[in-house]
Amino acid sequence: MIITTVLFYLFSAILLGSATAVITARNPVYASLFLVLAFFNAAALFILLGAEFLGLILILVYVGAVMVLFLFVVMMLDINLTRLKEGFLSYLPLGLAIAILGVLELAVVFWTSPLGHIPAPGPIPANADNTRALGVLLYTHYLYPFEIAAVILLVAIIAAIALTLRRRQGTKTQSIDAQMAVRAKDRISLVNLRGPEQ
Amino acid sequence: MNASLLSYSIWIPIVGGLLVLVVGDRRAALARWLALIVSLLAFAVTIPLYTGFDTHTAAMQFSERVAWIPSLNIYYHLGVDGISLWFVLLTSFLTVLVVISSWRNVQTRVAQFMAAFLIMEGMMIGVFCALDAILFYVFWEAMLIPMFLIIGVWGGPRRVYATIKFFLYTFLGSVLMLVALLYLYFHSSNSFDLLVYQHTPLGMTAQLLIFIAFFVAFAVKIPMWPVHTWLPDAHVEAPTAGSVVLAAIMLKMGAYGFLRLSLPIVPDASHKLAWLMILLSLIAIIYVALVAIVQEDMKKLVAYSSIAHMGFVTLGFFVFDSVAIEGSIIQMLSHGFISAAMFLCIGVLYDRMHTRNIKAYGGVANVMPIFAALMMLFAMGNVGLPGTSGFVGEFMVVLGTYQVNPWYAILAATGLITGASYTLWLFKRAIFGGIVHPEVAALKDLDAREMLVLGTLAAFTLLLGVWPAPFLDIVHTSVQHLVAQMAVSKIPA
Amino acid sequence: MWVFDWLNAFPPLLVYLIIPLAPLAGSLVAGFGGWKLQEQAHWAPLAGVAVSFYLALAVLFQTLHGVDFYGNVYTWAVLGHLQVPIGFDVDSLTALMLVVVTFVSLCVHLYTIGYMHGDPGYARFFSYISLFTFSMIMLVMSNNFFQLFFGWEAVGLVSYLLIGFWFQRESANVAALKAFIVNRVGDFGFLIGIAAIYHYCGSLDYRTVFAMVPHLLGQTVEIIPGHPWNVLTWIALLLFIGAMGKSAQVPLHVWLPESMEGPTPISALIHAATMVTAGIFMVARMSPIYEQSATALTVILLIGSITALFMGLIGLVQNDIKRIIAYSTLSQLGYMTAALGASAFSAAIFHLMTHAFFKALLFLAAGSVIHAMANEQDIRKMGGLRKAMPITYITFLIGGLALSGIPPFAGFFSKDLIIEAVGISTLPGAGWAEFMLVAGAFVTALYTFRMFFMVFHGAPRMDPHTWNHLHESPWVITVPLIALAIPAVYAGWAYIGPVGLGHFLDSSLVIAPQFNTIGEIATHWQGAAVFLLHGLEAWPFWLAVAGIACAAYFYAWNTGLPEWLSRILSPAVWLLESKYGFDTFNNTVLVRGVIQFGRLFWHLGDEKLIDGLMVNGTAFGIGKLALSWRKVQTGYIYHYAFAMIIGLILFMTYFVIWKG
Amino acid sequence: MMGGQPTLAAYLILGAILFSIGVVGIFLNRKNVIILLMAIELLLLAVNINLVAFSRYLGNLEGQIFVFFILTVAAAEAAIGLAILVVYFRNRRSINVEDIDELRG
Repeated sequence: MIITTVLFYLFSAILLGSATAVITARNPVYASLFLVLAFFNAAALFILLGAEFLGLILILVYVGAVMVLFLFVVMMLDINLTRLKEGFLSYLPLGLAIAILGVLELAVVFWTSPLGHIPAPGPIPANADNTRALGVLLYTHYLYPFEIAAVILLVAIIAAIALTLRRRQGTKTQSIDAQMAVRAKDRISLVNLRGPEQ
Repeated sequence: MNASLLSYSIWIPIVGGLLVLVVGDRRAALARWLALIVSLLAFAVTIPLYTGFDTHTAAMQFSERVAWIPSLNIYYHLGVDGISLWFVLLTSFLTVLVVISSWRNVQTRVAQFMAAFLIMEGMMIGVFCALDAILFYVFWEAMLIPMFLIIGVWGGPRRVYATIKFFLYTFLGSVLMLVALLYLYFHSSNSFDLLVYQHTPLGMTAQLLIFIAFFVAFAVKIPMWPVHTWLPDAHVEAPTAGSVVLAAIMLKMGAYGFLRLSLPIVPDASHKLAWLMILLSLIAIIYVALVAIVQEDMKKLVAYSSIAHMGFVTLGFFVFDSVAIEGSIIQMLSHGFISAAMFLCIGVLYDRMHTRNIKAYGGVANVMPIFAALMMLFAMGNVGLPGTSGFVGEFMVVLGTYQVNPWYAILAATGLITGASYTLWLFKRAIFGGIVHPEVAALKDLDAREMLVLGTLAAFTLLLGVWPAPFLDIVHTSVQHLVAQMAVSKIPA
Repeated sequence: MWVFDWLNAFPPLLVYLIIPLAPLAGSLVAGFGGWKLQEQAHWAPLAGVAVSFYLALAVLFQTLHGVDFYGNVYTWAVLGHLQVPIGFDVDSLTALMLVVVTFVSLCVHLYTIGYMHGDPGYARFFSYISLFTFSMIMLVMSNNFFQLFFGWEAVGLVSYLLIGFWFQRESANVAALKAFIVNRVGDFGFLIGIAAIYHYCGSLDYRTVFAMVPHLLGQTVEIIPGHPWNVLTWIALLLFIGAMGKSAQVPLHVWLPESMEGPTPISALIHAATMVTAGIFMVARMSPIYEQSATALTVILLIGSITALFMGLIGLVQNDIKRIIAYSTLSQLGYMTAALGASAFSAAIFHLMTHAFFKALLFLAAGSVIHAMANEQDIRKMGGLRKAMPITYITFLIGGLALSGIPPFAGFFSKDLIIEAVGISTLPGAGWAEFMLVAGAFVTALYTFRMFFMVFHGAPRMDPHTWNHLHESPWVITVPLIALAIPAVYAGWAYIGPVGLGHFLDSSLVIAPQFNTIGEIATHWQGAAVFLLHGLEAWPFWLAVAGIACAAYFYAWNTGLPEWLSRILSPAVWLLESKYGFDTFNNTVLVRGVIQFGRLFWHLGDEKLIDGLMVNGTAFGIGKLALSWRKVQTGYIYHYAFAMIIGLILFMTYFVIWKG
Repeated sequence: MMGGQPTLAAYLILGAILFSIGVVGIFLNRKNVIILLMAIELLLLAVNINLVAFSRYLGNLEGQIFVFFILTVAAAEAAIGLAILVVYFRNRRSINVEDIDELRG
């Protein structure tokens, strides 16, 4: 069982290190790459906790889709990095203080509360099927939330497309709905150039 | 019919007011007549309240109780007792006079003007009848809207300042009252019934806090010193009819609130804070009267005198003597007649001269003898001369107050002197004297319509002064009941 | 008497009701019908007062036969446990007052027809004086304190209206206002007194209250903590404040001289004969209370005698004929008050009665003079009128002699009786009081005859036009003069027995044995003639004669002397002309003080502190606060995020450290 | 931590530290929206670790269900956030947070 502990500390260390790198990296590209690393380690921790499905999902969805999206955007946009780094350190003391305070407090709570000392459950049985168990729960009890999550994703897709869609001015394309909606009286308009009779 | 008289007296004016609104400003004459008919009808409906009133019981009469919002235990619960009956009648009666008095001097948006008064009438009667806390609160707040419009739309040059001051002052006060009512709701096993509250045991701290919340709401309305400064401004900017309703009825709401809510619901706190209330009342009587003496604007003068007179009312309440409380109620009623009449008199002058500055007048009696005679009567009522209604209340309050502490009576009785000073000095400067300004020489005496209005008020002023017994008989049992109720502590043992 | 017998057919209450209601009806007819009746407006009031007078005589005869009445007409109101009725208490005192009031009123009504002829306010004037008669009758007939107060204030109101009758005149308006407010100061005390009576007796009914008096003897009240006062003294003094206002005693006398701005008939009716004596009447009526308080009686005695002497002195330097009489009224009211203080209630009432006759006579005669002089009131511009106006001259002389206390005129008996009673009184300060009253006799005679000689004797000092138009007044004016002159002559020796000393008023008055001055005089009583002879040997008479002689010498023979005297005595003259500074004090300290306080409260209190600081200050403050708080709203999302995070951490810290 | 498995507290403190790093990230990169978004992902990741740890130690699968939903929502959020960013950059040629002040009063 020592191996589990060793692995936990290993993955945790890499996770924290890469997370620190994410927030301090000069270049957003590096930052997103470090984030990928962090996700990998997190996925490993998930698997260590017996949540293989989630670990895999994290890699597939996050690393495979979301982080690629990040990279894509970062590279697509021509970002002025120097301006973004202005005053980078001015809030560091405050942020660090708050972070340390928060960690200390949480640590105190976790160490002192009985919650922190729940005995570790026994080893995961070899035939345990995390994916199946999740699937059973998702498709029975959490069916509606699951559907709603799907709808949220759909909405997100549509929203992202709607936001970024841009109709270029000056391109010659056919407007079918305008053609369909046209009426006879719109075709010609007569203009009186002389003005009203005196 | 008898069963729903109160509903009729509330809703006839409101529905009638909406009808008048529908008639519109284009057909002003029709709107006026319709408003008059509605107000007469509303007055007629309230008369059976008096004739059918049982003076031997302190219980609520003509009660109506229909579920309104059942899920919150809110009822449409109405009823009158001896304390509220006169105010219902006063409201419906004065609205008739107000409609008649505004017949000609309001020319813009006639229908809206009349409608505002009719709707306000219904709401004010609603306040006096409501026995459900939420219903009371709804009427209480809704009533502000028509008055706000009346001052804001038909008012004088500084009307915006005055209306906002008026609205903020009174609204701010009422909000605390709502909090207190909600507290009572949760402490009386979810009831909004004001009568239930009267029997809800309450600890001292709760009582004190509730009392203060009520106090803020009612003191602003009365208004008591030092939250009185909205009143002179509102009066000065309000059109005559608005001033009449403001002085004659709206000020009574606060005092009525003390009687209906503060005294019976939190008697122990009332006893405990009586010294403060008496102090403020005496300040109102003395300080405000002195301020009234030096006013240059007639309406301001009468407004300050109203505050001083209401000082007598609150003083009477908080000595917890039945004579004093009855005196206070009669004082309120009398002030309803007299202040209405005083404002109408000033309105008569204002209609002709378009100024309220005392210096612009002088020698009016030379050209308007009938007016001068009537105004002299009302001035004497304001001074509190025996034989006019103004005396009865002050007399009873002084009598009752002396029972508690001679000094209170002595200080209150200085109102006798100061009241005479500011009223008669006004009279001397404005009405008596030789004619100095040529405009005054051209004044015309009262026309038939003005004479009708002022004459009616004069008759009531004298009637109440010469024979107040029938007025007091109505009040008597209810006040005795209240005093008995007040004597029992509500603090849970 | 046979002329009243037919009245027995009616219920007594009806008869009593008609006495006040007849003048009221007359007043209403004249008031509401005035614009139509115009010069005929006097008939209804005159008839009303005549009916009242007739019935008052009937009532007087009844009471002579011991028929009193005490009952209620209707219940005005029920105040808590207190029933307040409107009712009548008709006994000898009331009956006497009724006759005096209605008789003088009738004379004045008649006189007014001539005096006010042609005035645009003719009908109004009649309406007012009838209303006054009604109020005064209600006052004297009352059987309870409420109604007394009603009448008390109502006469004040009518007095106010009548003083300001010529409302175009600034001075009349000021005088009216002053009269009302000063009276109100008195009424203020009176009202508190009534409240005190209600507090201690639980009733406002005379008989119930008087019955309660023995129970109050030992009780004390601490108005000022640490100083227990006798309850009865407290009540008596409060009521007396009312009397001081109404009967114009120092220092509430300031309104009476100025009330002369009103037309002369009302000066006679209200400010000499009736209203101002209401205070005297009231104290006499409350004798059961006053007799129990030596302190109150002492105060009354001293205030009365101070008024009697010092107000008379001011009369010496006045030049307005009406004001001289007004100051003499003040002085005579002082005599009456002093009599009350000496417990000589019957003497006070007796003097009240004789004074009503001769003072009304003097006023009406003065009015006759003023009328003839085309509204000139300054005696320095008169002189030598006796030839032109013989009736006025004679009647004025009678009035003057009566006022000065020359036997056998009415004033002699009543005034001598008072001085004698005060001399007997054992109250502290009675000696001083007697001295002041005796000295007052000299002063009275001096100013009366100074006026008399300057008006009727000597060389005419008016312009020739007026001189040529001088004529005796018409009969409506002279008849009342004669009618009033008769009692001014005979009422003294005729009634001193029954009224001044006798038992006529006994049923109405209560006199404690230790204060029974009148009883002591009565034990030596041997008839009016002996009293008169006895009076001829006493100081007051000789001082009065000396006063007349001085006046005759100064103002009829050696007219240069007064000027020389006034130059020598200029500080004293200055003091008198400034009326001891009461007016100055009132105007500069009280009136201006009140106005200054009013301004201060208005501008500083209301406008600056409440409106400026509290109301608009709050609005301003909120605006300021909002401006500064707006800066927190930077619009940077990260600021808000930081705020959230910091808040979160703070909460967490709180829970970990204090709740953990 | 006597051999065996790491305790629950260890996982929770890992989550806390990760969360704090995310917070510091927000403080440091307050101007760069992209890194802000990444910091938010870190915060969510911290939460997810906690949830999974609880799920494991309390023997309750519902924690993992929630992680699943959080992942969904986070993905949607990232997609929309980036879309807004792109639009914004197109309009303003900048992703500096300080330039995003059109709504400022």
